[in-house]
Amino acid sequence: MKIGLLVNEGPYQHQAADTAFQFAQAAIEKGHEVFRVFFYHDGVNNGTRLATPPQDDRHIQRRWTALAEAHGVDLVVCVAAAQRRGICDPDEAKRNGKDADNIAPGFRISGLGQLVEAAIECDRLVTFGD
Amino acid sequence: MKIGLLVNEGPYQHQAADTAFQFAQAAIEKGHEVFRVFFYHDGVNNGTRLATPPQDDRHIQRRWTALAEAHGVDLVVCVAAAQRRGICDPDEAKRNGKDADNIAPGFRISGLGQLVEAAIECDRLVTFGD
Amino acid sequence: MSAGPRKKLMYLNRRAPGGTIYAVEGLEVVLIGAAFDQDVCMAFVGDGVYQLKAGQDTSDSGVKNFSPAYRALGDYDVNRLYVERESLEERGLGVDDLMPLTWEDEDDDWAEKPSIHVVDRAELARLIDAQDVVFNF
Amino acid sequence: MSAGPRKKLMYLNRRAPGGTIYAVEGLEVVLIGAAFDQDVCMAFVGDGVYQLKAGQDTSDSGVKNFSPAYRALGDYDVNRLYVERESLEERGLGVDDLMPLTWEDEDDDWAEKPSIHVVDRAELARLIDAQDVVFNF
Amino acid sequence: MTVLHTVNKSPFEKDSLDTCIAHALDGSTVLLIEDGVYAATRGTVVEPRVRDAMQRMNFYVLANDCKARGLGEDTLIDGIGRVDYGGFVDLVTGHDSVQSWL
Amino acid sequence: MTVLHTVNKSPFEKDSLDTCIAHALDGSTVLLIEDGVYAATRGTVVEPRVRDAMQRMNFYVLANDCKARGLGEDTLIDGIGRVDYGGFVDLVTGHDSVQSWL
Repeated sequence: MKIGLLVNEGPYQHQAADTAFQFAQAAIEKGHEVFRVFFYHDGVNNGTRLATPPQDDRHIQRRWTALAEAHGVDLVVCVAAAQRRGICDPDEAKRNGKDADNIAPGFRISGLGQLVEAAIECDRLVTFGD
Repeated sequence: MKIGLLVNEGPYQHQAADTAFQFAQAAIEKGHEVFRVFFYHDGVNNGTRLATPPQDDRHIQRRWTALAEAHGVDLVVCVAAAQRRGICDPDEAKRNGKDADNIAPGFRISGLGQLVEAAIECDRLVTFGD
Repeated sequence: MSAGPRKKLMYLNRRAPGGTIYAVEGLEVVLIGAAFDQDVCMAFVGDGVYQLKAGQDTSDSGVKNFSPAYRALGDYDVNRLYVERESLEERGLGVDDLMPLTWEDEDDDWAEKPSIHVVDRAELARLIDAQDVVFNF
Repeated sequence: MSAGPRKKLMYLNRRAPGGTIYAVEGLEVVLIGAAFDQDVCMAFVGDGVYQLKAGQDTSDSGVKNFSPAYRALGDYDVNRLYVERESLEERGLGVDDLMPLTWEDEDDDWAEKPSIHVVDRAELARLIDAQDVVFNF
Repeated sequence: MTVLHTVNKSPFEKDSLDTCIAHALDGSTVLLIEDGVYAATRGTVVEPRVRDAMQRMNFYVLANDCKARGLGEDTLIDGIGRVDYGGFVDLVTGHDSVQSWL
Repeated sequence: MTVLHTVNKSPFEKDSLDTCIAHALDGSTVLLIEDGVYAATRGTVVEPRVRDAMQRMNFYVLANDCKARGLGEDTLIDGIGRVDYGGFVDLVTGHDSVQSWL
């Protein structure tokens, strides 16, 4: 089946990002297609490459990036939510006059239409949040 | 009186950062000293300079920065919480091998001891969170 | 914007406005989603009914007031807003306490019709069950 | 590390572990705060009592298990952990379901003593009232 | 000691208000802020619990948060005081400590 | 349609489980995850409500989240199924839609 995921909370603060990752991995292992993971609300904070969690803990962003690299999972960060919260790629940084960007490899910034599209295109949409 | 503030949630997602700011401003207007605002948990996300909220909405980070500049309020971001969530200054970026930093003007990164110190030194500690 | 049959999409709102951003950012999804020409409705349950409370005024809060945006829903062809009766009653509210949201029915000489439909919990449960996708905000 | 009289500080824990980070990061404050030589206690109320549940094992969750860190509290001279009796009872728990946390009393020939004290709600209310500062996690 | 207790959660969604009331001593003060202000309105299923607690404690709401949510002064339970952010500050300095029920 | 309902909040702290139960039709499935798993344990004040709902719906818990919280299999209410993340996926694909009560 084609499955879409919606992640609404940032990493570490809530378990949502962990549960979503474990679910995505299990779905792929079962042969399903994870069509897209859409990061909304504080979920956009999953997509910063500037995090340095303790070495004996999981690195949430890198797990997502590895999932994207290994299985081609489309990791989409909502542009409007990202602008509010300070997640940007080089293009967004330039457009908004910022001197740095922080998007992690494997993530891309796009519009809310990508979420609605996922809901329509996928057989199931599963939401993880607070 | 000497008042310390603890902010435990990021900007926009929860009202905590807004309430804390309004409280800090009112306390200063009443002649009290806001000794320190300590940002913990997702509260550290108040301190990124990369946010670009909609132009007709408030800019939460810039309000904090202006408060620090106008009244010398000490805005401290917890280093451990910041590392988990991807908030860093040039020193932290270098130490952790990051190619960019995102701390906003007026904020500084320091340890949890700064929170305990504020609790001990201040006449009141007020917590804003979820 | 999409081939294939229309899907039944519900935007289910359970949170109060103000304390968190879920209501605001949820509404942004509804407005963007309107372009996809699906079978769309909204539901307001629990504290979600407070989103429709009339008279919201954030001028003393330093926060943007987004509640007028609900009035735009009719223009986006989002005109089925189901509000749970029990949730209103538990909060001492009636439909008169809510914003008077309407839409214009082009099939009925552009007559202005109410968008808000008060339904009881059992009916709302059946509506949720009948959706292809439910968004939770 | 601080001049002046010692303050009474309470770390009040109301959240379950696992679902959010508040318990973990709250514990980090307690361990750092121990260096300040204040009059410190912890309280566990509501879902906070689940933080002390014995047998927590995150090996199937891909998440760091921080519950052993509670065992270090005694070494940091944090040895008054008040657990609300009513909160335990509502959750079907007794003190035997909790980790057996202890500390060594240097004034009593290093006798090992229990750190967990089950108190009822009324007593906990008085304890909260008596603090100079309460941290909420 | 007299303690200022703050509650920022809707009483319909979370246990914060009930936990506050269960742990606040007689004579303390409860300030409702953010989504906590919904507890101050008349005609709700929560009103009896609030009125009961008002026998023992002083209740205030942050008026700015009421206005933002469309809760007019006429919808509030009689006897609940209204403060702005300056009044919030005065309540904080006027009590010995602040306990935030999140 | 048959709907999979998920609940990720403690039943003692938030209204998510009660709202779920009130809105799930007979024959649906409820999966407890994250802090929602506490609702599956025996001897709590919530147990009667869960047992009542189990007359009408199928209940599962995410075993990984139980283990992380120290909730052994022997502490769970009889009749609640246990799944791992793979079983969570199977429940999602085995129902027509998923409704997350956050």
